Amino acid sequence: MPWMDVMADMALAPWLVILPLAGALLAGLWPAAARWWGLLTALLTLVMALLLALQVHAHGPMILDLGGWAPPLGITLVADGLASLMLLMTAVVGLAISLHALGYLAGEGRGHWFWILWLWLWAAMNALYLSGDVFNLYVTLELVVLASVALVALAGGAAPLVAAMRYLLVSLLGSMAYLMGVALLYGAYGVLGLQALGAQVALSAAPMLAAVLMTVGLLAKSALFPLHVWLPPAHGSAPAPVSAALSALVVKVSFYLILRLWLTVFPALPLSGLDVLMGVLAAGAVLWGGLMALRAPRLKQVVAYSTVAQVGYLFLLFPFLRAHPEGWKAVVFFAVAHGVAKAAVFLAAGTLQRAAGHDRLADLGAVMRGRLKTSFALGIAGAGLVGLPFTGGFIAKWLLVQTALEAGLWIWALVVLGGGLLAGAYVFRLLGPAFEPGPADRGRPLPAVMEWVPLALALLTIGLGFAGTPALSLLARTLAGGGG
Amino acid sequence: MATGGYMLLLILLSSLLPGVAIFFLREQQFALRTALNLGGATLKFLLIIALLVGVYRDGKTYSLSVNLLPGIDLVLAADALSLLFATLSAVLWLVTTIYAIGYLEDSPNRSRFFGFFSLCVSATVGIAFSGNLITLLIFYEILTLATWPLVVHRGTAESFRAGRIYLAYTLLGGAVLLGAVVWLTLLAGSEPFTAGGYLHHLSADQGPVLIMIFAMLMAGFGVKAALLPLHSWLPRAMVAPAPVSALLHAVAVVKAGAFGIVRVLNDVYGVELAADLGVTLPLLLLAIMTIVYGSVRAVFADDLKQRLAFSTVSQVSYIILGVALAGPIGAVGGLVHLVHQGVMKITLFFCAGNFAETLGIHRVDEMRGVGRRMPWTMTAFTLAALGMIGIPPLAGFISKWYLGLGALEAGLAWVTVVLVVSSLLNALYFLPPILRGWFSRREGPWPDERHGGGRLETHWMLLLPTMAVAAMALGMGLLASLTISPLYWVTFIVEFEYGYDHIWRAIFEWETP
Amino acid sequence: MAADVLTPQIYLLCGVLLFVLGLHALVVRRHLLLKILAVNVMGSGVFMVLLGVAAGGEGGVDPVPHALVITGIVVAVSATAVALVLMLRVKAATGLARLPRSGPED
Amino acid sequence: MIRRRFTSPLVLLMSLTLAGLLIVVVLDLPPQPGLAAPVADAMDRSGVRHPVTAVLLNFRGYDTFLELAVLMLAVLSIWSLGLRDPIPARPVQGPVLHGTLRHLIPVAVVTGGYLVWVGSSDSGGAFQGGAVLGAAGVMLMLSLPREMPMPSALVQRLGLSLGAFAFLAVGTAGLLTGHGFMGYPPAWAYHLILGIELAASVSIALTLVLLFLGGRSRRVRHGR
Amino acid sequence: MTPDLWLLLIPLTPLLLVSALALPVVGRHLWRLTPLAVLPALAGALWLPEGAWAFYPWLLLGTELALDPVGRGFLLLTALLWGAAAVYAQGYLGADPSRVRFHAFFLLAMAGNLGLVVAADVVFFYTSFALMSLASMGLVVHEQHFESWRAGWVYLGMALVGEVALFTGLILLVHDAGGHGLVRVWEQPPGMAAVILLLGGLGVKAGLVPLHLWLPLAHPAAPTPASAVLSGAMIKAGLLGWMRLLPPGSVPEALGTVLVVLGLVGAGYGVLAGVFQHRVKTVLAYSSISQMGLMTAGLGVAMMHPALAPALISALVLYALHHGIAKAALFLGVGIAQRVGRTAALAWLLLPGLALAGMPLTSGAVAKTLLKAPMYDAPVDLSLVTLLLSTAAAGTFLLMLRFWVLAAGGSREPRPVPVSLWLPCLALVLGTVVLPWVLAPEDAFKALAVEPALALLWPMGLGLLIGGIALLLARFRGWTLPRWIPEGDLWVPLERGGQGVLGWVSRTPGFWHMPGGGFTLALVHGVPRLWAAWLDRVARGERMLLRWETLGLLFIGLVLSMLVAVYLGAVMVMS
Repeated sequence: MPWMDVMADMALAPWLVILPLAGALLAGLWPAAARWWGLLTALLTLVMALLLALQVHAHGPMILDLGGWAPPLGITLVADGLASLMLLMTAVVGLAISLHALGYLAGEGRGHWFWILWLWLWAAMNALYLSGDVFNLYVTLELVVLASVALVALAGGAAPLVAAMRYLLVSLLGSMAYLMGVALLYGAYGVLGLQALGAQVALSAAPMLAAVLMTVGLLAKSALFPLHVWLPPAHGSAPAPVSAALSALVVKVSFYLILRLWLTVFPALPLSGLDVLMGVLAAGAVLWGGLMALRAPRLKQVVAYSTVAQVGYLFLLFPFLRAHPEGWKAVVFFAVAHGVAKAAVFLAAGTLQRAAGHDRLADLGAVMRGRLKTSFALGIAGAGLVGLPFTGGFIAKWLLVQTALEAGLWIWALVVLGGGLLAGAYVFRLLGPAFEPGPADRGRPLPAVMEWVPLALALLTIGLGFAGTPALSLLARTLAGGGG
Repeated sequence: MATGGYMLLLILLSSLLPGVAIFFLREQQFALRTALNLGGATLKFLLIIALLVGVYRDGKTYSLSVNLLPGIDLVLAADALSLLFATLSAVLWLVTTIYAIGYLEDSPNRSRFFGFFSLCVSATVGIAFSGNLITLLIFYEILTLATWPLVVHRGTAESFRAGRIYLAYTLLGGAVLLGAVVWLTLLAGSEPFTAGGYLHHLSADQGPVLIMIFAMLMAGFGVKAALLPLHSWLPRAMVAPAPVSALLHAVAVVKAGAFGIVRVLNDVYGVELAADLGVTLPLLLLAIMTIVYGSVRAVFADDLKQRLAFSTVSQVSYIILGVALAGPIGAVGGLVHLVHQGVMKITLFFCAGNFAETLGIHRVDEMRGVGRRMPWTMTAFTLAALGMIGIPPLAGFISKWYLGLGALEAGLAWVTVVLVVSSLLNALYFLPPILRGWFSRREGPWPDERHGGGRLETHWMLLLPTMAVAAMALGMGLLASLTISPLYWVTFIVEFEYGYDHIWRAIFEWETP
Repeated sequence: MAADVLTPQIYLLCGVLLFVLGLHALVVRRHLLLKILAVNVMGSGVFMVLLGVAAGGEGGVDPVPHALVITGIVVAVSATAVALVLMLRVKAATGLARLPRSGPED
Repeated sequence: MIRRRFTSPLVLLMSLTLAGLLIVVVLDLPPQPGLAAPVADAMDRSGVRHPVTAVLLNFRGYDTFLELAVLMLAVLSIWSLGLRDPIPARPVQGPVLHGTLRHLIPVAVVTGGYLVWVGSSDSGGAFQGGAVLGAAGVMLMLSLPREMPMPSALVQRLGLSLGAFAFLAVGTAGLLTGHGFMGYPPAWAYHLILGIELAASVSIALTLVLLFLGGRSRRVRHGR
Repeated sequence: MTPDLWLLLIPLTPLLLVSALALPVVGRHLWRLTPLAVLPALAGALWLPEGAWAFYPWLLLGTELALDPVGRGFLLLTALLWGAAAVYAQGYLGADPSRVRFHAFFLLAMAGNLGLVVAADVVFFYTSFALMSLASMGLVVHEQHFESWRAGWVYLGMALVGEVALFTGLILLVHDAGGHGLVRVWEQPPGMAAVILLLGGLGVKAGLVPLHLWLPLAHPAAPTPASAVLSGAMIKAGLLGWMRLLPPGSVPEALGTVLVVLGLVGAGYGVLAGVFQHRVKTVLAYSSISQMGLMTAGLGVAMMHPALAPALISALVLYALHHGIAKAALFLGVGIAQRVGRTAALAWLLLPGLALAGMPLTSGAVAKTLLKAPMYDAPVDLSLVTLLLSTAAAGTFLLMLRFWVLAAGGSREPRPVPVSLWLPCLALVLGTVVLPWVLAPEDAFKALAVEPALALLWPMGLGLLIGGIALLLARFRGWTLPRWIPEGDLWVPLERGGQGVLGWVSRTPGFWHMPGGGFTLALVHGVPRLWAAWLDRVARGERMLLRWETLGLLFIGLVLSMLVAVYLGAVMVMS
């Protein structure tokens, strides 16, 4: 296509930071119009993310030296397949969250704070995905943390505040560990660029310690079992659009960073040994999260624990990275599929919660029967979480199992499949109230958008079921490890 | 892509779209819902006929493929076996829809019910038209999803328990299946179903792996087919409304499992390879154990639907028995039972539903004298039950006949003993209700009589489908040699798709003196 | 000169000690203020390490770590401010400036 | 609780182990050139003369930009927690304070301005300057009577986002004019940097004051 | 009418009539037409051309119907008996509220019986056979007494076992032959397994000892017209089946021996058990067992000596015809005998009884003579067989004596005998005399010769002697017949034993009686509780993880263990 050629040398990546940030600033300046800034930003960002993905797909990774300063001096923005896929996912889910929030926060006196913080969070995540510099990544990480913590605390009340506090402290702990890793890396190699580091990192003590500190720090942020305890209260007690953003997107951020580090910076480090440890933790997460989700009494808690479980899948990354050169792609696809599905589930949960005035599973039946569209969205997106066919979750599960088996790691295939069963158990537990006998009740009146958005996202989950090939070919345009 | 591929899509959508539309109807929109239901069912039926005409008269091929992952496609295709299963589903869906409309009159949540009902059928037809193992897996899982709401439809604690158990089994099965399919895809790629299998070229040292995968596939499909250690969800799922039980047992779920096993055995592994690997005999033994076990449990089940459920456990394994015999005649017997069992079992469930809905009869011992009150239904019940036992000229006899012949052909004469024992057990649990119904005197009122006083013994929408399927059960046996009979069709499949060229003659063109 | 060689080493050593001290305090101290301080101590530790690194390079004092430290300090300040305010809010809401032992939901 | 008796020493033990490992590693860091040489080479194109400022505002300007964003976000985060009376609840009154402040604040303003200006060539810069200005602001806050009106919310927000806005605007302008995101034309670099620094220092100072207040005061409302 | 349609109509007519019974308004009255349903069969037996054959490719697996001489004989018998019984039933059932049901099953069984006679392929044969067997269940239990249910269950159980044995045997035959037409099947000698299965499967129907247990139970329990067809026509289906499926010449001769032995044992045992009975119809049932034993033995001889087969077979057909008519006449007569005086009763029952015993001039004489005739011509000495056959005739006479005594005795309630009762009975009684002269005049004439007549008469004399002694004993010494052999002989101890076992089983904890099975039930109820408790424990673990000490410990621990892991990995890479 000719316009693709025109696009070839356009620097699209910065706009993905500029747009949401400008939106955030403008929303901060005019809080009354915050939602409209937010929507405009969301739309523009989505368009830009789409264009970027197309560009990367057509022309390969884009590397942009900021301020014209080439590494090692300057900071680079790296828009490759991995980054652009995550950006796209963020943009799509972000638009949905924005639209849903339009309804969810309607009439809330402090609703504009959501918009401001949410746009900040979005900008921060985009900046993180694009960043190609370990220290810059630290700054973006902190941005993400501050925005998320504020969003969690937004609900007010003791529970969200405590959750936010715990979240903040764990995140800061993780950030500090990460920063120590950065210091060690700089101390050892004197550069900060991911590619540059990757080119130099060799098997020695400093990068090993740095890698471990950074990884564990990020693990705490991405709530991998057993460091997950902060997540369920935080995600479970936040307002629904926030929960969706946190569970679907923010968790993926630190996962992305871990992946990026091990893909680009640390390919020289041995994964044997580490893969077993991480695999065990992943399996533990899948099991533990699943069990806790089976027990949690509230809808959103169940979904939050589901995130704990699904994060486990993400960290099958390590066994896969070691055993299979393409293994990480399966995990990334899983992250995307999970992002969309989880956002849909949380948004649907939010709609139901708003309609019923609570989210106790036991008493949710009437509203679930009354709000069919939403229950449907919950069902379809739930199927996506379980990995039932025609959803992105299925393709993701397929890829995970395929990768595991291809690499001869049948035990991780078992983890994936077993985790699917647990997911099935809790997802159907969520849907159960809809089938109890009794009257249907639409609950409080809600804007239509709150019903349609989860449904649209749920349908998108189905769409992802057919997006396997393009997604994988986009991921094939990812910058490979520097030294490896 | 063949030009007619969209036809298959259309057939899928003909139940899917009305189903989705129905979800969002209000309870009171009876006429619209009924119109959508019947319209969809009729349309599907007509489309399938058009497809049949296209395939058999005009010799067209239909297939549609959508890329899922590199090298992996979602393939819809119509071969003779898929057409058989699809036709069965379409016909029985039409009938069951009418029945369900009558059955659920005035009950709550009908829109939801019919929505999932249609989804369920779409999934079944999807299974039928699946052109490769992955597609089959996909629709198979969809079926799980679509059926669960039907199982828990009543919303009682008991039905939720049943739903949980159903899910536990089917999801587990699905997971195992997924593992197996992925593994197989890694070994052999995502090939379309090929008569005679597509795994020949794999090297011999992969035998153990292939055996392992086969076991996993069987476990995965065996859950829905209610093979022995995996059957217990089925009797519990009986808490669902009668049309659901009917469809669940006759067409959708259990058949999906059996169909999958048939596909794997015939179109993935190929009978020869399977026999070489030595996996057919264990499968056969498993089928046999299931047959006997199901029958024994049915004998001791007092609840009518429970009894029918255990009977299904037993009967579905006939299909597996047939294909596991690894010979053409056995395959004929097994495949034809796929249809026959469906028609007979749906009749039985309709009858059970009629009894329950009209007179409140749920247990076998409550059936005393029901023959005088509801002679038509009782006739249908008798026909279907006798067919299940294998009494000629009913459909079940044809199946058993070829299963027996198939066993002999395969050199496994002892299998006939199993058929014998099972038939006797079938008689043991089916004859008491029949005899009680016809020959016992009723003392006292019926447990819960509802449709009294009409000219017909019950609502016409309950009676008509019942009689229709009963007539099919009779006709499929009595007129087994007609060109439109399932037997003829199955023979065609075995002859031309599996390439056993002597089967046709052996069955239909034997010399006459 | 021995002193020149040793100076960065001392920075590094102290940095590490501060970092671990902060870590330990973050874990064992209950009061939120102490925890927040502990995070700051950890941060200071890292900054010291960075400064030590800057001084220990071959080509003279490296300005980049200094810039990083400045940025880091600002970031730490921001985070600390948010944490402190949050702490006050927690105290106002729960009456305790510490995290409850169990989740509020159970 | 038994567990607690075990965990504390265990945490200590493990922390010590970690410390040991870290010490071994940091002391064993190999000598590496660092970025001193590249920075020195690029100084003449940076528009400023002090390497740290060059790194902060030119080479790694993006970092600094995001850092301003962090600051601003922190304020926004705190504000988002809702209205609360600032700390301290009661300004400290007294002649000494007033007297001191009357002298100190102008000095602080001048010092801050100087630090910003000198940042281009010597130690100093927007952060240092902003910090001094901020300190002055904090002092002012401590001494101001409760009734005194604060600047309006819009003014606060504008001042708060001034730095980030300026940086973003310059960065985007670079992108649009073909110098790349966060890129300055070398000829304009000095002026642009100075402008950004000034804006940033105002924002930083305001931010620090607001952070100190720890939440939007109810008094803000009165000011409107 | 073409043979195609005609042959098909033979089994189809009753089925059509059954369907018509379901018609809304007229259906309730159509049962009166039942007797007409045999007309195509009767006409077919009389006028269908020899070797009529028809092929219906659309029916079942491709159906052949044909009429050969054997079939003609059986068709005649079947049509006559069913027709007579149908007429009789009109009067017998009177105002029975369940008469429509009775007629429905009657017609179904009739269709089956007629169908299996004209069947020329094994599938249709089996279909008809099964139809007949199962539908007669409806006749046996019609009265709905405890007795009829008991008899019905025994009958049904045994019939089903017979069915499946037959099924299996047929499958074996078809497998060997590669087709299911009878002609095709005959081409291959049946295998041993098939022989045994067919012997047993059809033996149940034919009352072959020891598979006869249902007969003495079912006959007295069933309504009289049903007993008549059961005993007269239906049990012959077993015999016909053997002739069709195990044709002499293609089966091992040993089978012949077995059949001869079993047949003779049956003949003797039937008598032995019969004379100790105290109910009229039971005696007749044992008589049927005995008579079927004779026919079985005759078939056995044909199998042993295929050369004799044609003659024996045609003799057997005649014998079957004779026995069927006589036995049906007796059964129908019993129904009349209960309504009339002692003398009149004996008058009704005398002639068929004598015919059964082989009185010269009756069909019995002709049949027996014809049956024995080929044996005298046999290449080997069959005198033992003939002797035993004759002795059995003595037994038959004895049995008839017992029958007459019972029929004449007992309480009776004189009632008018409607024409629908006496007419068919009379026709059959006359048939016992007339039939041989119509069907095989020259044979009938031959049987009048002195030698055969003597051979027929001495056993009757013997029987008379024994019976006379018994009667005298009874009259003058007050001796009553001991109940040595209960009704249903072997079944009674079997039943006792079975009840014992069932009782024992039912006292064990009711594992099987739980709706989903005990084990599963325990799982379903117990597991959730355990599960919930266990989840609570897990949740406690979660609370522990929530503590910062734990979290920190895990964090640092994770750092350290990861370091170890990476280090180990590095070591592995190095080495």
